[in-house]
Amino acid sequence: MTTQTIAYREALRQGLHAALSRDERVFLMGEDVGRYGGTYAVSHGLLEAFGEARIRDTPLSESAFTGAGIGAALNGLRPIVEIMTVNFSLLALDQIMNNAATLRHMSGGQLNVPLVIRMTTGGGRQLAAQHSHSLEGWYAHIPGLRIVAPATHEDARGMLLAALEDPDPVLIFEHALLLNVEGTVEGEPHPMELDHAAIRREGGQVSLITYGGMLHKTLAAADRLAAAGIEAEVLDLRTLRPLDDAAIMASVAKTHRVVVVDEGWRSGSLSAEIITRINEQAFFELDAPPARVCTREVPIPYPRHLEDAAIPQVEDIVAAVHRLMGGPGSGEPS
Amino acid sequence: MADLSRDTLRETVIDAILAVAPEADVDALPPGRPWREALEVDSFDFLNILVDLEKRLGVSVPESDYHELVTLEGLLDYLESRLAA
Amino acid sequence: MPSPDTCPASGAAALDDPDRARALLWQMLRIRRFEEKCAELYSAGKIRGFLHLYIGEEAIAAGAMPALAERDHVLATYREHGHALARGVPAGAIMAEMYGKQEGCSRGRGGSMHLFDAGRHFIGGSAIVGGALPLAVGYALADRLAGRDSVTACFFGDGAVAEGEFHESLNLAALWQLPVLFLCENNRYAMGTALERHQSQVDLAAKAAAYRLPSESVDGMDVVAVARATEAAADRVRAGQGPMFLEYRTYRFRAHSMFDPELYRDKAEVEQWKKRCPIETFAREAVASGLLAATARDELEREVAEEIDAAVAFAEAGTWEPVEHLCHDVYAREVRP
Amino acid sequence: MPSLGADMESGTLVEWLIRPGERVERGQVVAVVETQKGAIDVEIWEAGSVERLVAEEGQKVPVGEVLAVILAEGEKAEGESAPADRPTPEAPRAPSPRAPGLSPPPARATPEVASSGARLRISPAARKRAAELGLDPTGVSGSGAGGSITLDDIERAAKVAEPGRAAPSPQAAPTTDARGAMRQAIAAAMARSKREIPHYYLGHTLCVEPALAWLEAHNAERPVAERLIFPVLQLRAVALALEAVPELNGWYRDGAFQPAEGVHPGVAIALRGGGLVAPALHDADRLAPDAMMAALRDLLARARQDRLRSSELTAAGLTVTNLGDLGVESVQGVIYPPQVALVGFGRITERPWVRNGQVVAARCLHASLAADHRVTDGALGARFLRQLTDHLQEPERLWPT
Repeated sequence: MTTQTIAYREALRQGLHAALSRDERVFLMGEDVGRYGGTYAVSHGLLEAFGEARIRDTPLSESAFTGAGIGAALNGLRPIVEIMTVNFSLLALDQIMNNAATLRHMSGGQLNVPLVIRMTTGGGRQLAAQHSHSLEGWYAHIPGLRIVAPATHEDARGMLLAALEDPDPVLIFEHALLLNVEGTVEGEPHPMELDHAAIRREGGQVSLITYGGMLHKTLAAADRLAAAGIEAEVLDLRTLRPLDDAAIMASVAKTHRVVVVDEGWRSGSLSAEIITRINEQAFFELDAPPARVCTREVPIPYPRHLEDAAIPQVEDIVAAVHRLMGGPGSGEPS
Repeated sequence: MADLSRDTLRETVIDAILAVAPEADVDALPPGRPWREALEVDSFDFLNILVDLEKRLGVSVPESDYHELVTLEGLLDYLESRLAA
Repeated sequence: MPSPDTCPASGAAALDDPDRARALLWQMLRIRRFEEKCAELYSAGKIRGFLHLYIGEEAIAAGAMPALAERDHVLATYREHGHALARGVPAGAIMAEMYGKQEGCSRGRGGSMHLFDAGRHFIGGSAIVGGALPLAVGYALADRLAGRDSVTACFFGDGAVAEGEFHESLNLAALWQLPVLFLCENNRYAMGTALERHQSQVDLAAKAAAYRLPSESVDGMDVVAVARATEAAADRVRAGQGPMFLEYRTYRFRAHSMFDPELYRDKAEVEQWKKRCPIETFAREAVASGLLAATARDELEREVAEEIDAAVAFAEAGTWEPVEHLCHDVYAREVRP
Repeated sequence: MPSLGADMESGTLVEWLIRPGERVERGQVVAVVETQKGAIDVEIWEAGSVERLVAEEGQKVPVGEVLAVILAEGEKAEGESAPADRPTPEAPRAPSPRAPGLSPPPARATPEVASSGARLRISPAARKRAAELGLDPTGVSGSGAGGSITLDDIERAAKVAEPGRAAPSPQAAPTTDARGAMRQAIAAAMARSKREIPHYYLGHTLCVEPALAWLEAHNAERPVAERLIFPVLQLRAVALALEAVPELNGWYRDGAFQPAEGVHPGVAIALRGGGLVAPALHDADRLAPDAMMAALRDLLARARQDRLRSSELTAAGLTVTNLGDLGVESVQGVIYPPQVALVGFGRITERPWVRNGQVVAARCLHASLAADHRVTDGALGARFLRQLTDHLQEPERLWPT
């Protein structure tokens, strides 16, 4: 097996290339995916390799081309619709919710929508409020959709392949800050299952539960905590719907303390759902109130210092854990 | 049990005490001192020790004779006299 | 808007095939009686929720549907009982669906606005105005990429032309020259708003032509005119000459839905259009031209009445889906993490 | 009145368009009804003739109520026929909204948190572990967030023979850190007791010659194993005195005194090698002498083997300590929270005692009471102590013969 060190964007591209070459039914559709090679250069070279029929640049009509993706999936193909960023997916939310997520159940099981929608997500690049959203939690609320967040390079390549084999609509969220990050992958792209979380770092004193773009910050926080003598376990959710309850509860039962790191806004966020499930299923394992580190509830501001203050940072994660570990002074809610 | 030498009698008594109060340091007991307080043997333990001695030596000590058992030597003398009888 | 009486006269006289005439009349009649029975059952509380009836527009479904092959795809709106019947979905399965019974064509889960029959490529109801238009583009795109010569027909109302998805879908289909038949049933009112009060350009055919889409306007009250225009359009599209747009000008004789006091139009206008009822005009002309025997109408009425009664009995005898199945088929691949 | 819309419950009849005796055709509009959305035409679905109009114009009529009686062809008007023969719809009605009347407000949950006393801040895991170990967490000091009690705090306390808590089994000689942990747990309980409980102390010396005479006579013809020991009499006396002064038997929690239901005095048992535990002797007031002796023997054995039941650790309403055994003349004890009293018996010693004006040598002992002034006052405490000493001085009346 050859080991490569590549950028996250390259891993995404390898996944796309493998998908297109292995299954005739697969085609890619989205704004600037063809001639321009993708706004983030992810689909660079695919037009030359697979031609205009299967690498289709679309007009800026998110509702129409997402709906068309659903229609083509209903009619036997395996489309990959790229919505440039989660921010523009709001224009296609009606198609995603009222058609993609609903048609199977509402048609009494006659139809299924084997569609993959990819979109970048998250802030941290000073693109201001309209281009910095983290809405995975919204989509993870909708029955009928599968939501995944590849945080590692192997997942970036492999989740797409598994998603294309899935008979249901799968939304893949790729965090914008990861695109340039280097990482290692083994051998040829191979499907990475979509159903389970993964422990990225073993630890016995506190569970740090996170996903997507927040994984590398959480791992950095875990290293700092180790230096302070606190062994943190880092759980990468990988799937946001359905949540891997078993993995979450197993970790909480081991460490009895939990901090959820979620780039969504606190109120009604994915972290709120995860902590509620922990209270429901692992209440008697809790040795301290579950905590979370979320984005401040504000439209993401443009200036760097304000954006950094809004979005969870490594220091915030470390501080939350210290508050949790005890000492009389640590009573105030984090 | 008649010709039990004093030493074996002492060992038997100490065993009986240790059975109830395993960490009691009988050797460090200054002679002539009331052994029950020194070894923190309360009335319960004392009763259990007497039960044990009755099993080992066949001697049943009436309550009226308790006052003779205050020191270890006193206890041994008493037992010797009972055994000799 | 051209008033009803200036539409080109074709009608039954243009036909020469008695069997075809009988089939068209039968189809319109069964839709009309089915919808009347639905109104009755709604008043009796058997059908609940929303109910949008097709009475007055029967000529479109009855005339257009025969132009589509089995392998073609049909998408429609929430006013889709007539399309479902014309496409061949059994009346019993539709009525059971209206009752919410699991013998319904969507297992009772969709109701009046969401009739589905995958076997007959009938992706019936969409309650979001314009919601099905992008799906139709997708169906056609898939057929094109897979090399199949199917046509995708998408019925929608004049209200949909105000939605972004109308413009995005027509442009995309024209841009990629996809095999889509955009079939607009212009009944002059989008719910309670007359066309001229919500569109700057009220000539819908002209609106579609802006996307370099061949488009045509048809008298929706004349079943033969509808049949002819739709056949020609379907053949063009199937021949790969790209998508096409048809505007059927029609009129609904009853309220938008069951709870609509119709304050937005006056009774005189309704009576005026009723004079051009697609069933009465066609029947009269067919008998006058000798295509149909005088007795044909009564025979068809009896035949239709039996079918409708059987459908109601089927629905009455239907069963409720067990509540344990509530979450069945949310996903095709159930995941129990 | 037909259902004309998803959320329509009733309509007002605006105008009849038919007269009794008229013929009506299927689909004919027969009336106009006003709904919250406007006036709507009402159609008839069967042909027939109007027998009579039931609803009047202007009348508000709920959906499903009869508006008029129509006779089908050939049907004669019998007497007051059943209302219109329209089959009542069996389709399940949407669940009727609950009766609009307000359901009684949920009974106000008695507040778990008393107004003044703070609720114990302890983590769920720690609370569960404490229950498993039969440990009363109230005395444990918290090292967790906000001073809350954590798992570690409970585990540490568990290694300690903390009052009301089983000690390590005797075979395992307590290791040094266990002794330290034990010390810390006792310290915590005693500190809390001193901090929260306003103690008052009473003492009394009494002559126990009659009691001892009774005991010697009782034990005279019994083998050693069946003999009674003096604490049996002392506990009996305490039990009887508590019947007279129940205010000393119970707990002070959340700002109020909760009397104990039964008489279960805690018996302070010194454990080998240090440490103390005071499990409750259940129903001491109902035990005959031999039964009490057996119960005491069993309690002592299990205490020393760390096999006490959790109920025994929490049932005691007061504690009796008998340090007299270890040669101390008088005891001024510290109450074990949340109990409200502690009885201490000193050592039996020979002392000058005045009897009938003569000074004689007599075996006596000092009995003391420490009590919680929030619950009782000196007068009540004194009454208890007098009862106690009277009973001890009349041993033959301790148990009904």
